[in-house]
Amino acid sequence: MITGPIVDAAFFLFAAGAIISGYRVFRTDSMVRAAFYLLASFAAVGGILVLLGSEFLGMVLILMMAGEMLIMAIVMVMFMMNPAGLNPMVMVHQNRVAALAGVVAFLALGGVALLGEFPSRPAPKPAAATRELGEELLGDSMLVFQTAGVTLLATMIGAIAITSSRGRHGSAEEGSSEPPLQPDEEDKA
Amino acid sequence: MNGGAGMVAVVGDVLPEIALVLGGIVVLLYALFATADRQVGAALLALATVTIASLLTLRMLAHDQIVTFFGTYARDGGALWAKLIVLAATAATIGLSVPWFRRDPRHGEYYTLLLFSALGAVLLAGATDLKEFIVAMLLSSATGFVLCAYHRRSSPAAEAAIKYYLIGALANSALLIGVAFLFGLAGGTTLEALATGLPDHSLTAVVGVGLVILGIAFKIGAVPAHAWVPDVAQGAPAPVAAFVTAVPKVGGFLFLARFVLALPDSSVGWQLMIALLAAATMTLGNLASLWQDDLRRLLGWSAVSQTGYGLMAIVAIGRSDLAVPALLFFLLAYVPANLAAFGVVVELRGRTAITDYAGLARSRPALAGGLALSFLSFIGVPPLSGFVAKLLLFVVAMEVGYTWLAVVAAVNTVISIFYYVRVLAPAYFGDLRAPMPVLGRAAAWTALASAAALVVTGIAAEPFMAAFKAVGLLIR
Amino acid sequence: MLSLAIFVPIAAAIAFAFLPRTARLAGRERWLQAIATVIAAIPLGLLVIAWLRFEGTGGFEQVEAVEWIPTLGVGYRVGIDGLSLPLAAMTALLFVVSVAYPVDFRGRPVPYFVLMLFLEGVSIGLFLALDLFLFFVLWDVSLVAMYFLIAAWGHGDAQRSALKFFIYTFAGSLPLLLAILGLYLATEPRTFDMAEIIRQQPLAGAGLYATVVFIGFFIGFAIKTPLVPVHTWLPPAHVDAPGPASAILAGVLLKMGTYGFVRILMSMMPDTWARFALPIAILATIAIVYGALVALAQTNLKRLIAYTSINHMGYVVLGLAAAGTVVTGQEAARAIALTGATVEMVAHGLITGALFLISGSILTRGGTYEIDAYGGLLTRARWLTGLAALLIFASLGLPGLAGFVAEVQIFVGTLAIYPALAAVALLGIVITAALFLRMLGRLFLGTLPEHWRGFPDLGRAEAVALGALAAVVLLIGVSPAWLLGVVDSFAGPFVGRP
Amino acid sequence: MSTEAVLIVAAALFGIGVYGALSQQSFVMLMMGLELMINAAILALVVLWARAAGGNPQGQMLGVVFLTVMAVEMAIGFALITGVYRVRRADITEKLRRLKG
Amino acid sequence: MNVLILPLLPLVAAGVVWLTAGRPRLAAGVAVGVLVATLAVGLWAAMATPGTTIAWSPAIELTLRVDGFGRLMVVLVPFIAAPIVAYAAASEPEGRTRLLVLMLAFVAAMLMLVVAADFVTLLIGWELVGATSWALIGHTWRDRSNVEAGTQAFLTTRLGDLGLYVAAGAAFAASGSFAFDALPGASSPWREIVAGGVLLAAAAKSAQVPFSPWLFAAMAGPTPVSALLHSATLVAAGVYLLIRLAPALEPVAWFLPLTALIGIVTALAGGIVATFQTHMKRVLAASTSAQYGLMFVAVGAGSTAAAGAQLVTHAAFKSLLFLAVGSAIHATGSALLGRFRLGRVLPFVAAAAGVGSLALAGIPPLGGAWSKEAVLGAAIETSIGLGVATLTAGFLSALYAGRLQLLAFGSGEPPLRVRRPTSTELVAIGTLAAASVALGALWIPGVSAILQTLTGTRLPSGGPWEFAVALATVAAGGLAVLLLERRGHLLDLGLRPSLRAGVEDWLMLPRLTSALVVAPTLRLSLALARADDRVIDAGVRASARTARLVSSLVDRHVEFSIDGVVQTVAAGTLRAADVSRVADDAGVDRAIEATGRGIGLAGHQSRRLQTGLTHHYFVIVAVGLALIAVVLAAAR
Repeated sequence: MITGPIVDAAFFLFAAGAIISGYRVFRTDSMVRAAFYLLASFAAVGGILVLLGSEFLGMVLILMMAGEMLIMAIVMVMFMMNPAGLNPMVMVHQNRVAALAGVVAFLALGGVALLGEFPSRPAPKPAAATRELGEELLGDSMLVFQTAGVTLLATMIGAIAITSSRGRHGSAEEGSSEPPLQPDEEDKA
Repeated sequence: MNGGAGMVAVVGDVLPEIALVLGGIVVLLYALFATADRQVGAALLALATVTIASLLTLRMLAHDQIVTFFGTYARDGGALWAKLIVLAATAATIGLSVPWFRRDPRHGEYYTLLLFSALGAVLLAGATDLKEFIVAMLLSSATGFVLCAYHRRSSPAAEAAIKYYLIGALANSALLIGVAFLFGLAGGTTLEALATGLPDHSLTAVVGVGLVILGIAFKIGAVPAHAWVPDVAQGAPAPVAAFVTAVPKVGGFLFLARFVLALPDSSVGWQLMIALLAAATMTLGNLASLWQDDLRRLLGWSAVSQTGYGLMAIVAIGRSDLAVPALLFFLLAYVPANLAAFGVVVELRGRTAITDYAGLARSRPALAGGLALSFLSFIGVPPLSGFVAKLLLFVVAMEVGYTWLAVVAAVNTVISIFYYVRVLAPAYFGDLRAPMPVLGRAAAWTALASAAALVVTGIAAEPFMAAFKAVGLLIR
Repeated sequence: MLSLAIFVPIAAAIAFAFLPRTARLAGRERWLQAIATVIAAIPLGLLVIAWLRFEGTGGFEQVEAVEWIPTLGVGYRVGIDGLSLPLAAMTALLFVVSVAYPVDFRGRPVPYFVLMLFLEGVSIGLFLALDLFLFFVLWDVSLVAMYFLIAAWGHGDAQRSALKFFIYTFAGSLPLLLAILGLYLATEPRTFDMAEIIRQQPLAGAGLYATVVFIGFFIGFAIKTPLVPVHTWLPPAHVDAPGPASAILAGVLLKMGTYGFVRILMSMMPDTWARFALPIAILATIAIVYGALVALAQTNLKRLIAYTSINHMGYVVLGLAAAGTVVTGQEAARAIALTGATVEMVAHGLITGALFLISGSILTRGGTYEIDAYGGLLTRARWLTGLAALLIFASLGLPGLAGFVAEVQIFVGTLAIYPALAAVALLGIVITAALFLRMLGRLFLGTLPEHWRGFPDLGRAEAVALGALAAVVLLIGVSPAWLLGVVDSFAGPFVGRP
Repeated sequence: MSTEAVLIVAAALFGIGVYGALSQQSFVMLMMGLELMINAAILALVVLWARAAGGNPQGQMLGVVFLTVMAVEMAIGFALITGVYRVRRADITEKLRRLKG
Repeated sequence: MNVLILPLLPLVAAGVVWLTAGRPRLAAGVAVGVLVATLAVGLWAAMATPGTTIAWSPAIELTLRVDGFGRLMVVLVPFIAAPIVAYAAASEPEGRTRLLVLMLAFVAAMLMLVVAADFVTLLIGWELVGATSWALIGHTWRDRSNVEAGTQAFLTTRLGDLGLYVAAGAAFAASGSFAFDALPGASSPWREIVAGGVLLAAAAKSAQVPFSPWLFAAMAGPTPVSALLHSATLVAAGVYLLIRLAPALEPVAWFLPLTALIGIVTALAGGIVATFQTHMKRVLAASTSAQYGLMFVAVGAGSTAAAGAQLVTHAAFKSLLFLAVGSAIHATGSALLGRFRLGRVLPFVAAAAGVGSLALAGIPPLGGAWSKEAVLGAAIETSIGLGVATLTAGFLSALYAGRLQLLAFGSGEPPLRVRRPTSTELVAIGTLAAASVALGALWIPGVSAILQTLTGTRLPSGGPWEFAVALATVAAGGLAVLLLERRGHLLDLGLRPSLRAGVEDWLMLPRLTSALVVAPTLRLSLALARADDRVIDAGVRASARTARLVSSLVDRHVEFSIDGVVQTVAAGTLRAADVSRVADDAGVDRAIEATGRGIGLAGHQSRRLQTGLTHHYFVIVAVGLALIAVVLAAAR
């Protein structure tokens, strides 16, 4: 972990960036723009992670989000109401309650931060983080790693099962509904 | 990092899980290559997988109870029994699914997802580490969302799935920061680390624990993250509804038990909190069930209330010898009852309006009997297993001084009679209006077998009780 | 032996359930009924044999025990003593009669007999059970069976009444369950074995804890008994139930409450019972007078009898309250009160059971329970009138019939303990006499209305069934030594009579 | 760059995420709120890993798990959103209120 | 021979007679024959004083024994019953078999009562006597008023029976035994309770004030039934009980004075009621109360022997008078005095009635005069006031006896058509008349000594002046009758009809009872029944309503966070309307359980939480999470 005023300055820059762009996500007229604000916020957090000595996580976060935002933009363009999802719009409900909840959440978690109950156990050799992670992945946390693998596999199968419009045997839609209450309706369905 | 030999030995501890993974892949491959009319074979393969996994699990019952995989996974009696319950329920779900999905061309992948979902519940039941917990939750949830949305042309299914998903995503996202805090406090992610590392009277721990409990509350359908249950029960494909309202609960409850076991007594007031959640959950579930005209939705709400009863066992965890047996017996009673009730619905082609059940006893006496047994077990009428379960729950609640909770549960039980009878009375005393076509043998037998299990485990409770008494719930 | 008395009817019920569907049985209901009656009579025979082998040692006899859930201290344990034997025998007799009694099957004779036989086994089992767990299991199961009997073969607003009955009594059973568990948790080692709990007296001197447990039990049993003010489920349930089900409900199910008072509360927590004896006695006295007065105003035959049940069960509880006190020097009076209360349970079961059967017969013939719709039935129905009159006199406590033997002992025993309450309770027998004689006069005497010219007398089956009950009522009334001796073998040691 | 400061940033991000999750009608926007919450969780995790947990590699692993959660949630989420849009033409929560009560 | 044979003989005979239904002569033969046989057994029993016990349980031992005054009663009861039953068999056509069966059963019960030597046995006989009398009074059941009269009689006496239950209980509490023999050892306060109970039971059974009116109701039965009930049996049971138990209860200070007080009040009141009566049977009924009142006086004065003497003589002449009056009623079809005088058409009956009337009036040398003399003597020995009152009662009995005899059987205008009594009836009447005459033997000193031995008390030795005063009083009574007859006021006695009606109706006592006891009871019962249907169930409902209120409050607060204050107010108003409508509909909607209604509404409310809108669920999750944290923190 690096320390010093430059780091602090960088942190404040990233922190401000993360919060402001995070806030802008919900204060913008266009979904696509919101997506890019979100990406910016993630990127800023990724930067902080790097500052904290977790390069691997930071970089993965940024890369993953970039890819994801791309998908998100496509989804919006493909499916959402406003063609291209670029037009100005405000789609908010229960604004005050939501704001209240957000503020309460912030205060609670911020309070936790200020209580200072966390023990002080600085990481001894930050440079080794990525290597240690590798060992962890294939050693102590192997089961977790394998489970995550299965989860990703299941996610892929599931996502395809839901989205792909073409089944192996004709349309995926065909027959994918509840059985009718009367058997004779089966043929029509 | 340990040596390769150690790794091999450790792999031996998760043979059933590996069987499920491999079985899932085999099923997927089979489904990819089999012709449309052979897709049913996937169900048989899945059934075979479940059988193999069950046999492997049974073999392990005799082994020592240990925590393996470097503190991340328990191979103890609790996990094994939970595994058996999950696997049996999965087998039953397969039985229900075959006729239900007969016309669906993407039949095959369904079983892969089902097996993976069961795997998620199994892993959840054994997890002794927050990482493993999160991933297992994720596996169980992600597959659950997809299964729920499996009917592509069903609008209620889509709606139920997205609500299920949104609530789950919120709970999961919130859970993560809680886990981060606990990690920061304890310095590690295993439950053992929590047990030793959590400071006393820490507000930070309160936030962390609260968030984790919220995450589990979503999994088991407890207040305040319960809202998905009735929607899924009503909208999802009926076999999936049977599965999703029961199986993940097994894992969720087991992990919750382990989690509270890891909490130092003085760090957070979890007993009272769980007790209040239990009371709120059972009361809300029962009240909301009262006037349901849709049987599947009613079953969903009653599943919520049942979760509330089950939470009574959690309150006593660590302080009563009977708490773990009570929890396991509750699951042993609840899961088949749920499967039996939904099984009847499946067999009746998803018929769900309560008025449509009028005259069921005259038209289909066996199904009516199955439904009645299931409901009576839900109420807790002896000698069905639901009674033994409720009795044990009352015992443990009273034993640890939560008599008021037992009283609340008793009052709720009385309330619940009303809506169960609201279904049963027309089924038994009403006049048949129209013929009641059924779906097929497999679903009927599955439903009736589940109902029979209620009678058998209720009367022959001793073998299970003796086994459960010996069960440990390890966190280190 | 005893287990056979429980399981033969249950097994027969299960076998009946697999009989072919109703359509093929058309016209063969009578055969079915005959077979069911024979099966129902088996437990009676077995219990008579048990009675003959009964020694009256004061403890539980002919015990049959099998471990059930030893992990929890649950066992299947049955046995008899001077308290349970008469009640079980009465139950068996009443079931034989009720099963044999003609009733409108509504086209579903098979399920009817399934439920009746099942309920018989369950009810007998409840009285024989020597394990709290078994006791509660049977307790709850009896509710379910009775619910279906009322809902499916009742009339009027049967389903609603049945539901009210079910919810109300189930609501009563849950405090009972909690109390059982409270008692169970106090045992060491943990057990549900009644004999063992009686030996341990786990809650002796347990103060508040014992009080809470006591209240739980009391609520549960009071609802079932029923005591005022938790009696409101009873009248509608009776009115809408078919005759034999009413007979069972009044004759057998109500006894479960008072039996529980003795078997559990008084035996397992005697000091707490003694502490609360006075309030219980007051409650019972209220039930006696209240039940009698409300019955007096009824115009509906079955409601009237239902309310007199409240009155009679009040006598039982009054006797029990007196028997459970610790007044030194009055052991004889306490014993006689306990004996009287027990005999009253038997007597009320037989008498009121028979009266409900009779009202069922009247309904079948006249289509209504309204007393004022009838009159002068003696003109046409001599057997009906004769048997009804006999049973009515038995119910109002006429000597020579069973009710007197019970009531005189209750009054005598109570008077020694609570003279004032006994005096008030005595008013009950005048009021019941008034209402029963009024009913008798308005139903059977006077002039016969023109449209009842064709009112048929009792059929042979009805007459034999009622005659059997009446004969036992008479036998107990004239020569009760055989019964009192058995009951006293329980009551004497219970009060520690020298 | 004190631990507290980083945690407060995380808290702020979490709060914004909560606000977004509760206030947005559109499923996609709502999910952005959820992602911000996970974002905050990762930030908090890493700072605690570095400062409070002594660099325990389990923390890094937990971070990977968090990322997995994010990826899986988003993937399934998009799949479901397309699914529900296909059958219901619904893209905001208000359009889905058939299942209720 | 066992003492049990005494009650069993008539009981078995009742069964036999029941089986002979349809053969009236055989039935009558069996009935009378068995009663004669019972009389023989009674005579044997009076000599042999047999006894037996039947053990019911360790606590209850039925003791049957013929001893004391019971030795006389076992003879008296069948002796009086036999002619009456014979008369009934001859005169009552309707339901003859049933009547005979019931009468025999009644006699059996009475004998059971007589031989009882403990309280339980006594209660058995006592209650059975009451129940059979109910059936006898309501014998002509097609007229429901007869049945109701029987019910009234039964209920009144049963009210008194409560005293016997109490006495039995107190005796047992005191000694652990029901036997009469154990009574003297009873401690206070149990002995006082026994005394009170016994007195209550005896007063009710013997138709003393305030229970007297039931005897009027009992007139609804056929005349032979009245004759049986009023003479040696039902009504006699009360005094019989007192005769048996008074010696044991004497130590209770208030027992004897209270007995005497009840007796004298009844004797006077009954005398007045009888005097003003215009219904023949009611004259006799009221006189029964009055005469038994005199027996109470005797017991109260400490001379159970005098009471016993009065009991015996009264049994004879009262049964005679009832049968004679019954013949008169049969002859004319009317029971009202003053319409016909039958002296000329029914000379034998009139003469026999004359014997009865003289005995009732207390004219020597009839036995009735002797016993009344004994009572008077005992009364005077106790106190002069009681003596004077007893004299007054004697005067009244002479007055109404003379009035009845003159108005009913005097010589005067006969009716056009008369049903003449059958020979059986005449034999029965003759037998009883002979008995009344024969009881004149009491004047022979040795005979009366028997009574002293039997009852264990002394007969008063009245001086000559007492005798003279008594005779003068009776003569005054006779004179008054003649005087009134001369003036033509014998029937109405110169009293305003409205006033007389009141006196006739037992001095308004029945109306008083009705207003003070019966009507309030019925009103209370109706009110309670109504309350039972509404209020108590409503208690359950109210608790449900509370649940509903709570739930709606909760609901409102949840909505507060969701929809804001304004909407809540509006929704609240609407819901209030909704709630009341639902509550109204509830009565209609049969599916809704009364108990569940409130909870049911709570159910409706809780479903409103599930709005179907995901963002609402999110709020619930958020709020729930906050609460979880608060509880966790608070309960640390």
